[in-house]
Amino acid sequence: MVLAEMPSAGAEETGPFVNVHVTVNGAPRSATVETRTLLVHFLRENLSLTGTHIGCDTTNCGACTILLDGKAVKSCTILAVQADGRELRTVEGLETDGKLHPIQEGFIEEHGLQCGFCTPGMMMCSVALLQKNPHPTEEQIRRAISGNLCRCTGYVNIVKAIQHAANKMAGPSGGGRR
Amino acid sequence: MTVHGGIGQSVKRKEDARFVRGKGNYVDDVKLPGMLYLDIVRSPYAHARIRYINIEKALKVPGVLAVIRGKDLEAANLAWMPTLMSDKQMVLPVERVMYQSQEVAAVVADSRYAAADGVAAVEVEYEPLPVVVDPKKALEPDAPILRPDRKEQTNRIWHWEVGDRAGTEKALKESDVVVHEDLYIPRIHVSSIETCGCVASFDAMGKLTVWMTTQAPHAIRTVFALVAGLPEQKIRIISPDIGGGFGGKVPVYPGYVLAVVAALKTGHPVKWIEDRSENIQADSFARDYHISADVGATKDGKLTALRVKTIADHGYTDAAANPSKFPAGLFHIVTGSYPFEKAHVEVDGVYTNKPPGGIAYRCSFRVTEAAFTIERIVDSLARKLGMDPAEFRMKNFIPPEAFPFKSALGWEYDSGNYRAALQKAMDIVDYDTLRKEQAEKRKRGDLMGIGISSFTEIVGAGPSHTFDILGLKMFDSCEIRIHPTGKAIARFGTKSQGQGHETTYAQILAEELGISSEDIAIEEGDTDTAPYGLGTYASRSTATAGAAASIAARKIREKAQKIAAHLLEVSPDDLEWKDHKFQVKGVPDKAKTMAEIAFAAYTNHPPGMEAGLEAVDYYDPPNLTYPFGSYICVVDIDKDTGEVKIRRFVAVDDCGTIINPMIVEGQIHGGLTMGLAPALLEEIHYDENGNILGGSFMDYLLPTAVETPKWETAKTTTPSPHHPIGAKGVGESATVGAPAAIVNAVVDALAHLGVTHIDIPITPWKVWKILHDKGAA
Amino acid sequence: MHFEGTFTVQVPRARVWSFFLNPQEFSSAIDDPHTIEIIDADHFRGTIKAGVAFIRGTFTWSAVVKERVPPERAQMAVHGSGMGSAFDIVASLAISETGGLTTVKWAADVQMSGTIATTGARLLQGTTEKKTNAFFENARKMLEAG
Amino acid sequence: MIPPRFEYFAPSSVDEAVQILDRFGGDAKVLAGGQSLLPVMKLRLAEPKALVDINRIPDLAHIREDAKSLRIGATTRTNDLNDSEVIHARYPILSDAAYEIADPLVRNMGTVGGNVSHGDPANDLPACMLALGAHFVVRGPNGSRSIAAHEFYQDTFVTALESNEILLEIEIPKARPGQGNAYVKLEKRIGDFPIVGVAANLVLATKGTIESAGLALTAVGPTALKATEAERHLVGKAPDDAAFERAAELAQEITSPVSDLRGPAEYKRAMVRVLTLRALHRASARARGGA
Repeated sequence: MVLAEMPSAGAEETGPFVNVHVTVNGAPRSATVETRTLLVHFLRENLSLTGTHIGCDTTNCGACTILLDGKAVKSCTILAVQADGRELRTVEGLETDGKLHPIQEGFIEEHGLQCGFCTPGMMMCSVALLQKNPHPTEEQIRRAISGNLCRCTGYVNIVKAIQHAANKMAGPSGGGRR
Repeated sequence: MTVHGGIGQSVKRKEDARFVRGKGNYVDDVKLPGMLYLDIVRSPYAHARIRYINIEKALKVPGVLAVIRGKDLEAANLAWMPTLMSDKQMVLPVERVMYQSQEVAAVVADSRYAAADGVAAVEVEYEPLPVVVDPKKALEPDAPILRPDRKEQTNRIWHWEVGDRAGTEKALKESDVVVHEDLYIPRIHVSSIETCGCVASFDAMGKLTVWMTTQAPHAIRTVFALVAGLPEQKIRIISPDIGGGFGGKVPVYPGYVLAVVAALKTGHPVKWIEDRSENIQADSFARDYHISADVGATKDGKLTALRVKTIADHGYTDAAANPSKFPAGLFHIVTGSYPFEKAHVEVDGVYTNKPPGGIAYRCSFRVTEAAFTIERIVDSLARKLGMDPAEFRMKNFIPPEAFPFKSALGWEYDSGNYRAALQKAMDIVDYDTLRKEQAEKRKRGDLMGIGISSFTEIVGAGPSHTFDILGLKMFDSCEIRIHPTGKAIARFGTKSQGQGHETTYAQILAEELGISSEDIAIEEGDTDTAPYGLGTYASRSTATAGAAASIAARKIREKAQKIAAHLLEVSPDDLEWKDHKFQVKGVPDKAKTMAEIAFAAYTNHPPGMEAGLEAVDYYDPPNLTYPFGSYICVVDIDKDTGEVKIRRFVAVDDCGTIINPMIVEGQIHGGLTMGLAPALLEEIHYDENGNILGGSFMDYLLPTAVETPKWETAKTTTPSPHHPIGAKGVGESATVGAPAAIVNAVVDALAHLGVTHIDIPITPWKVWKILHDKGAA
Repeated sequence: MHFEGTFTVQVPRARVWSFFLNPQEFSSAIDDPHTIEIIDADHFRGTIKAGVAFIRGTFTWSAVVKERVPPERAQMAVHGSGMGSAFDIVASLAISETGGLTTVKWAADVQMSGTIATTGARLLQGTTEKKTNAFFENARKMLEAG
Repeated sequence: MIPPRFEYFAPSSVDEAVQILDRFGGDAKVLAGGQSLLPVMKLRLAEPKALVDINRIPDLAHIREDAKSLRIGATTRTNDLNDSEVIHARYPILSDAAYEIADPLVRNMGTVGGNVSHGDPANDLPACMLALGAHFVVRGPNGSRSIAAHEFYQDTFVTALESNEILLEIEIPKARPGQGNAYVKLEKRIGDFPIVGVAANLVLATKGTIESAGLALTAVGPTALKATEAERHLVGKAPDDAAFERAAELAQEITSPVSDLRGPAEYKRAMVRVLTLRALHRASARARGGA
């Protein structure tokens, strides 16, 4: 192993840097990062919110799904600076006052997760779906999560978990709840 | 009286509480003070001599602290390391790269980003060498020798055979009907959603701790001790939460070793996390089996003999994770669910310019290859005889009364009832109605097919007389401690990657000890605390560690019985274990619960007895277990585009005693999806220059929720006679059984055009080509 | 990837020969920005910023004349690396003359390795073919322009 | 996969953005949704010196129909096409395409402007724009200009957009009575790049014959391809099997598909026919008021 002289002699400048201010799960957070910092790294490394995962590098798997101004997006393909001034929600923000979100309950009740790695992204995608469409059909659910890959569950129980949450969130008038 | 969370209950999973909150602790979540990052320079060539590696520019990149090359490792005798199959593989090459994306150098930096910049700045000059990607060409006499370091100057790694060669030849000759098929099972990749990685850290006392994505932490510790010469007590492997394994997290990858070397040299903790592309392009692969099979039968449809020849493409080194006596794994389960009198199997392992492997893809040591072969070829045979494939199977199955059954290739099947499983699947899918529908559709020119797969699995490796990896016998372990308040902790030598061990092991113990499963903590994966075991793969956890749990619990019960007798002032022989407590025979209200006994074990134990209530068991299974099932798949084909749509898929599984039906169903759903994947979508393809095509999730297509059908599952229950609770294991059955059902369905849809086989993955254009060539498109 | 083509110019054969064997001249037919350094008559090297539109990176390259049979045929091997990738080109020329017209029969075997071949396979063939054709078309025009 | 370093700009006006682009002379790249650009940068296949984020420029995201045209702003998200009543009702070709571009999460970030101006022959919206006869309104240092879609696509990743120009808006001729259109695509798996895609736009005269036709193809050439001969053939014909069959044959003739992981060239060419027929039938049904 060859060690670099420290500090790196004649090293070029680092950066450029930028200040990023966001609201994450209701709380203001900020950090100074390189302009090229990806949002998922900003969340995981600068803000220590490690519930958002990285499963691929080509915008395919959806393990890094979060809500950006309420819309589900893949945080591995967004620069942190693009989120400046905006509202983020991650898996850590689903539980409120010690009470699980219906989607979290749904995933537990219907065995919608196994290794748990895709689960945060899958749940965030589902939350966005149910906000937009509180009574999705099975086909609509399957389409909505088609950008989130799961290798363990075969999706059947994920679909049920989302239906479980939909019924619960719809309340008595929603028709789904007993 | 049932105990809360005992065997057979669909209790919710304990581990979910952290996972749904985003509080899982995966390797990439580990963050240590002063931690550095390692990134890897990889070869663009599949085969080339390295002329030089220029690291000057890389060392000037801001944040870069060090670069490691093969020659740096060579000085410490670490450039090569042994594989689990007693071959050797490079950590970093000194002279030649052997496959595209092979590790060439490693850059250590103070951030992930700086490390990536450093990688981009390393300049390597290569001299391309002739590339061999086709294992058949590798065996030709004029092929370049890929591994001149070996004594044998050939690309054939080994030849292995089993069975009665002459007897099989003769039986085939005497058969009324013989069918031949060439089947290629392509290279595929497990692609767990979490990639591989580690964090390596030395403490002030020189003790190494590695958080690592490994399915077998104890075996890894021993390998590290042997390879690096570190004392084993100074190595701690922690396998934290694992984001899926499926066999891909069994091998030792160069990145792990590089992180340890970097941590040693820099004095800082070092993290290495591979990208998805690196994961697909360089981590061990599965399958790549070129199979040629002949099967014979009498004219009235009775199977006679089976002969299978296979070329196994292992890449540049044999780094499979098979039991050492079986270079082709358990491929000789290939006689499947049928009582062949004669069978012969031979396999040649071959080197090519591809990454190493031959590991599992959610399958026990080449069992999918075997199940696919037999379930494909019996279908062809049934067709040739003009028999319905269901009828043909029913006629030929090993009958239930024949168990334990000794197969022609030497296995002793523990238990089975194949007819019952197939009949159940046929009833659920309404087989006869489907056949009528198909006949009507065919008249109209519409294409629909029905495919059956009645597979037999072989899992739970394995008995110590036959099974070892690098000499380590394939037992597994459980250690239980009951606390004074009647709560417990149990630790295991296995490691869950999503299977739900924290829940199911607690259920076994709940049943055996009469303690609510909620009151039993389960731990795995930390070699400093857990008992030694060989790990979780090949559906072995329930069969080995699950059995160890039962046996260790029963050891505790033995002592508990004495304590209970002491408390109740009776002889131990007067007590019986009933309703999850010890009670005086015939006097149910004179009883002691495990909680009462546990308290006494620390506060009021009998004179002369040691305090405490603990036990450990290293379970050496007397035999393997043989789960089985029958799957029926119904497909519709778009005759204009060749697209195949799975309309229904019914899976009847028999994995013996079920511990948690909810989890078992989940395992089957997942397994079926990983059976669908190679059948219709996944393939790692190489061009003639050894460029990997499909080396990222852009091109290597995992099934999404849209292609995956709504699986229909059902069960039969035939307990294993030799397992303490009759369980067999289920994690992989569906992956093993599903591909043949899907292919059989597509072939069935096209059979009237003379089609007998289509290689997987069955893409729309393969189907279209057939239709086009037959004038049916 | 194998590409080939033929073109005819109203230029003496010797002139065509000298064009293709003179690195300063033939390199001017390369569209992408590049540098060239002549080591000796048969060895050249340099850098090239190659790609399509914004998908572009810098490669270092070296070339060696493998065969030289003036004025009728020549073969050159070029090797380059960059962008986590490498390229290897073997280009051959057959130059013939009839009635004051010189015919150039060219062939190029191009092999891409690494990231570009792996992730860009979808677009590689067409792009490489176009670049190869463009080079010979530029050469033809330059020869004709004198 | 980590992108290389770059300077980042988030101008608040188009003019400012154009100035920055002009200053970098080809070394700067517009960042809209980033769903194509950032993956390429992560692979380090592109290393622009600067990114010009146009998302903070007001009024670049809109879908408006006026007396003459449908106008779609460049930073309109792909999913907004799905959510737009006017698109669903009057330009269903765009919601057909938008429904199957990449996946729903990518569509929440990815922009219509990015999709049409990236120049990837496998993107779906370019064929739709060709079939609809769209114009792209762009602005550079010398002011605005409008480029017809059929003049925009020059080669793979090469468009008529100069490196110092920004696409502002897509202008599509307003839907007329008797107009129907559809986009049909074949994928190996949902979310994958298409094997083949076909965009068809028909206007039927009151007597039922085809008054005008737009037909364009995805992923079977260096750019999205406008099937001009096929379009010409359709005009004046009845929208029937015979006319469509011949149009499909003519469409096949202009393709130059390559064999790759998404199928052999022979298959792709055959699928051009199958999908052209499907797209034309669907467009024609819609023109007659069907779904």
